[in-house]
Amino acid sequence: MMIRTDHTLLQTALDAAGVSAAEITDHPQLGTLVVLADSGMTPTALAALKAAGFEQLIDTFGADIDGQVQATYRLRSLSLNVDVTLRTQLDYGATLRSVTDSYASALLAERELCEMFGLTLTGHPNPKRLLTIDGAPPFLRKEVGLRTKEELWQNS
Amino acid sequence: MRGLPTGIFKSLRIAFKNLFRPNMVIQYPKQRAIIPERARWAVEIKPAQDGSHRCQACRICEGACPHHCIKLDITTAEDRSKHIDHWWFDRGSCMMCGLCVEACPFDAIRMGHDYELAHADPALLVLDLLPDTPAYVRPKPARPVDPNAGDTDA
Amino acid sequence: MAEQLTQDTTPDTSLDILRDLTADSTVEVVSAEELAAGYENAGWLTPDGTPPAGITVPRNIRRIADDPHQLTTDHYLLNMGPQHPSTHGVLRVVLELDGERIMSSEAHVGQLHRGIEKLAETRRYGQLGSLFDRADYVSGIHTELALALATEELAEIEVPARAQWLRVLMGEINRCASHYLWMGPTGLDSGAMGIFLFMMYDREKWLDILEEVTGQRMMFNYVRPGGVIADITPRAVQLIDEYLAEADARLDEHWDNLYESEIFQQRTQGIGVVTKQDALDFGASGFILRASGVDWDLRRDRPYSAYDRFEFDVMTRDEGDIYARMVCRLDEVRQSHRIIRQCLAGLPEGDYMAKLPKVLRVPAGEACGIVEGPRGELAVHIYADGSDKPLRAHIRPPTQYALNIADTVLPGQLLADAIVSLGSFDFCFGEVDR
Amino acid sequence: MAMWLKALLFALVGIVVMLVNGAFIIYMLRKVLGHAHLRLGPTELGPAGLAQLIPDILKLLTKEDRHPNQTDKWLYCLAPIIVFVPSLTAFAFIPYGEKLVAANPNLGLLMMIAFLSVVPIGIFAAGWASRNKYALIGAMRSVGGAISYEIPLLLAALAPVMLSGSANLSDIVHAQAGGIWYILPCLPSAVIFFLCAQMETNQTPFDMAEAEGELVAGFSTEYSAMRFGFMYLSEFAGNFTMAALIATLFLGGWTLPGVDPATMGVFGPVVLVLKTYLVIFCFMMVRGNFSRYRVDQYAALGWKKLIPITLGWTLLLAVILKVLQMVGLWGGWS
Repeated sequence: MMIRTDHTLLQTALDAAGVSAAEITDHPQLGTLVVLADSGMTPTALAALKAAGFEQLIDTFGADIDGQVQATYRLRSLSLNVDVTLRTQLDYGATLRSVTDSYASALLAERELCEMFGLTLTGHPNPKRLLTIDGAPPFLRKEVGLRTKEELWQNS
Repeated sequence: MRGLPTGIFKSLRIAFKNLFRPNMVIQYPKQRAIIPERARWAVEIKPAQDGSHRCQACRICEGACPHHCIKLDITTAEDRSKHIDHWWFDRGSCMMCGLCVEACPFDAIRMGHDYELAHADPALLVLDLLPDTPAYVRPKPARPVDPNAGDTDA
Repeated sequence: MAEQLTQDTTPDTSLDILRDLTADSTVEVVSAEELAAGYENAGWLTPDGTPPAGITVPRNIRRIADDPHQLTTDHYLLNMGPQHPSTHGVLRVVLELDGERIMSSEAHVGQLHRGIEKLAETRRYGQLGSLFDRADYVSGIHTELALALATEELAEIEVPARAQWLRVLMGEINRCASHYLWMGPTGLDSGAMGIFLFMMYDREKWLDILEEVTGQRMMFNYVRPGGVIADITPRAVQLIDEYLAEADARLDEHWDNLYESEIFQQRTQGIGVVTKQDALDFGASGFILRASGVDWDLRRDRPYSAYDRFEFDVMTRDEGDIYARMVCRLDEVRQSHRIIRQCLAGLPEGDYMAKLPKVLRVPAGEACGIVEGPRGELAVHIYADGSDKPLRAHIRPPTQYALNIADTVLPGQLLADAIVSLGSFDFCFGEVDR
Repeated sequence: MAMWLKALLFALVGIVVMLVNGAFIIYMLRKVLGHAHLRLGPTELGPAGLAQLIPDILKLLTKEDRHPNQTDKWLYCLAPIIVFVPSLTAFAFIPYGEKLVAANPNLGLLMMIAFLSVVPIGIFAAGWASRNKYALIGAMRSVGGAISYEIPLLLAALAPVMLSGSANLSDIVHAQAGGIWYILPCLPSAVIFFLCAQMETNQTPFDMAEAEGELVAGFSTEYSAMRFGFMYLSEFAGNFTMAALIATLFLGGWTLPGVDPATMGVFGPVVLVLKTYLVIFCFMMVRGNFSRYRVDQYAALGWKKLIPITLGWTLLLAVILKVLQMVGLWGGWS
């Protein structure tokens, strides 16, 4: 059960940083959820949230939902003991702007995200593949299939 | 290294003490560790009272296995009774999660306690657990015995 | 001790000789240009697939500059791992060395990538546990628990009290086993052979108990959505009682054996320091955060399962070095013993599993289960679409975030320290690569 | 001609005894470490696993003699010999009894340490020729260690020389047979000599050149089969020689207190070997339990602590001896 965050705090921080089109809602399971319409604004929004007291970027990951890549950032303020989840949508093959300037914890996670969903990465100090070799498909996209049971038994 | 290095002498004292303590190893091929009742190793057929098997070829275990390491070759006769040709079990890809045993409604299989499963030849890892089933399985089996009341997984 | 160490870390004669000899010899010395050439075919995620302009490789957050007072020599690359005996799994670190001093380091992971998150999309909720055990293979109970918490939150399952307590009990036992698998090998990294075996004895005791209750020693598949799969047995209670009677005395002996040894203290105090700010920035969690002086424990601050019913202390240290992490985790084992004792004393009666349908269908939505694993915050994030399989399941690997810090901490140390420093973050490559 | 034959026979017997001895020390190491770690060590072959040596040696002999590309071929083949021969030769200077000493020069102590000092050169050659960065780092550490630790080693050995008035090992033993063992009057020297001997033979708190956790196998990373076997044996032969030297210098050698050296006869060698194995046992207990020094701490310990301490102690001992001689409590050298 996520702990909800004060919306006005977030709204003020995001407005001050000039991040428009950010929708702040309460998700029943995830707690407070900020959805950014423009994925290019992610670094700005995260920098603003860091200034607002969210010290840690806990988690960075993506998901392939309805033909789009959904990048999710989970932030935490240890002093206030609250979480906030920030989310943005990207098209396949789009460019993800790195947030490592404000949160160094995204260093490896962003590389994995881009590699696994076939995105390109800008603004990262070391934008290389992390887990797989060159030429491997972006595995976590829905179109990449796995071996079926029959294929498995055929091989063995 | 201010003063005397007393810490390393404590460490040495323990080492000398250990020379006179009983050892803590199990000499594997001669002594065996105690295998608990619940230990899960390779899948095996659980024999019924009379030594026969209880498999009704329902294929639930096949569906329950995450790694697809169980495969049943079943022939259905004209009277809709089933005959198990092979009960393939791929020991090499089995991860001993026990889901097939939990799923089995007839209490026909169990997780064995034989843990020396290594083979030099990978072909030997695929076993036929029911190689010579004598007769057709009746089309309508008796009421299933649920082995596990808390069983929830498919 | 502290000023002693800073004084001692000045390069000594043998290092200077090494520098002289590598300057003009047949030994392979790689220049910056050659380095760049060798790295060209790495998979860049940049728009045109080439290295970004202005990047000299290996490019890292922290790089040590050459000391102008020393003889200027070429640096050379040392490829440590994945077959190196002390990188704890399949970590490969490319070190740029000047003599024995590390100028920069770059960690390469992925050798254990098995696509667990992709495989999870083809598994039913009941089958996920046995897969997620393989992610962090040292603390399977915790990953299963995080998964179960997320699933239960989505499916709105009420978990019986006894199951909650059993989860805590098994989780703490697994935490002890996991801590021992780290403290012993850290001693071994620094060269002490005995402590590794003694700590393995303790780990074996805990693993025996886990095997008795769950059926396996490491891949438990024990915690399921709705409860746990089996009740605790009388023999397990007896085994726990027998071991707990000697457990604290054994911890004292480990303390005398390793922690009090002056050589070990010299090797670990003031080495591999993670400052409080670094720990927060790099997303460290768990014992790294606590050893750097941040008082944060998810068991206390975000109580899950039945942790709000237990009394335990959150152990913190301020130094942030390897020794602080070692002490912090030894103290955590003591606290785990406390929790296990409370668990056995107050285990409530009742069911250990909620009544659930045979095939669990989870309503559409997403949820996140967060637990305090032995290595830090372990979270499982699930996207459900109403079917019996998740649309996407993500594991938050604590040590992948700790690996961010490693590249920052290693530069400036000597090669020997690098081994202990790397080991002190307790990487588990099963979960870093997944 | 007969003399040549005798010398040859002597050398042959010495080499065989030394090889078997080295193999036995390996067995002993595994047993002692095993029991110190609450496990058993080898148990299967022969009584208490004693015959485990035979398959071990057979394994080393029958493994492929791998020769990595791009190594310096001559040096690569030569290095194990350079490592092995001096550690065997140094064995010749140990007195085992009244007459049982292969070579008895006046400066026996110096000769012995000089031969042992050749070993790091062989180790360095091995690391250099291997063309492996780990091996090279190990080799460099070994040389750095030799520089740091041979000075305190020799300085510590000066104390018995001062007390006995001779650098001849037999004389030192005889001087102790008449009085007390030198470990009592010069305990600091004995301790420092023990530490330096551990370094000299690459034992764990100081096993810089090998440092398994850091450098894989250090200088011997690229060696296989019997070439590796030679390096390995040489380590334990050196171990034995060093321990025998400690027994000779500080523990009375082949004599026993209160027993006339002339009546020792055949028991001399037995007594020495027992004392030597006691020292080796201490080496092993230290080896099994301690963390390894870091390379700079290790050099700092040698230069900043051991050398000043031994210098000061040697000076102090000299002054004390002179004063005692003047007062008449010490008779001086006979």
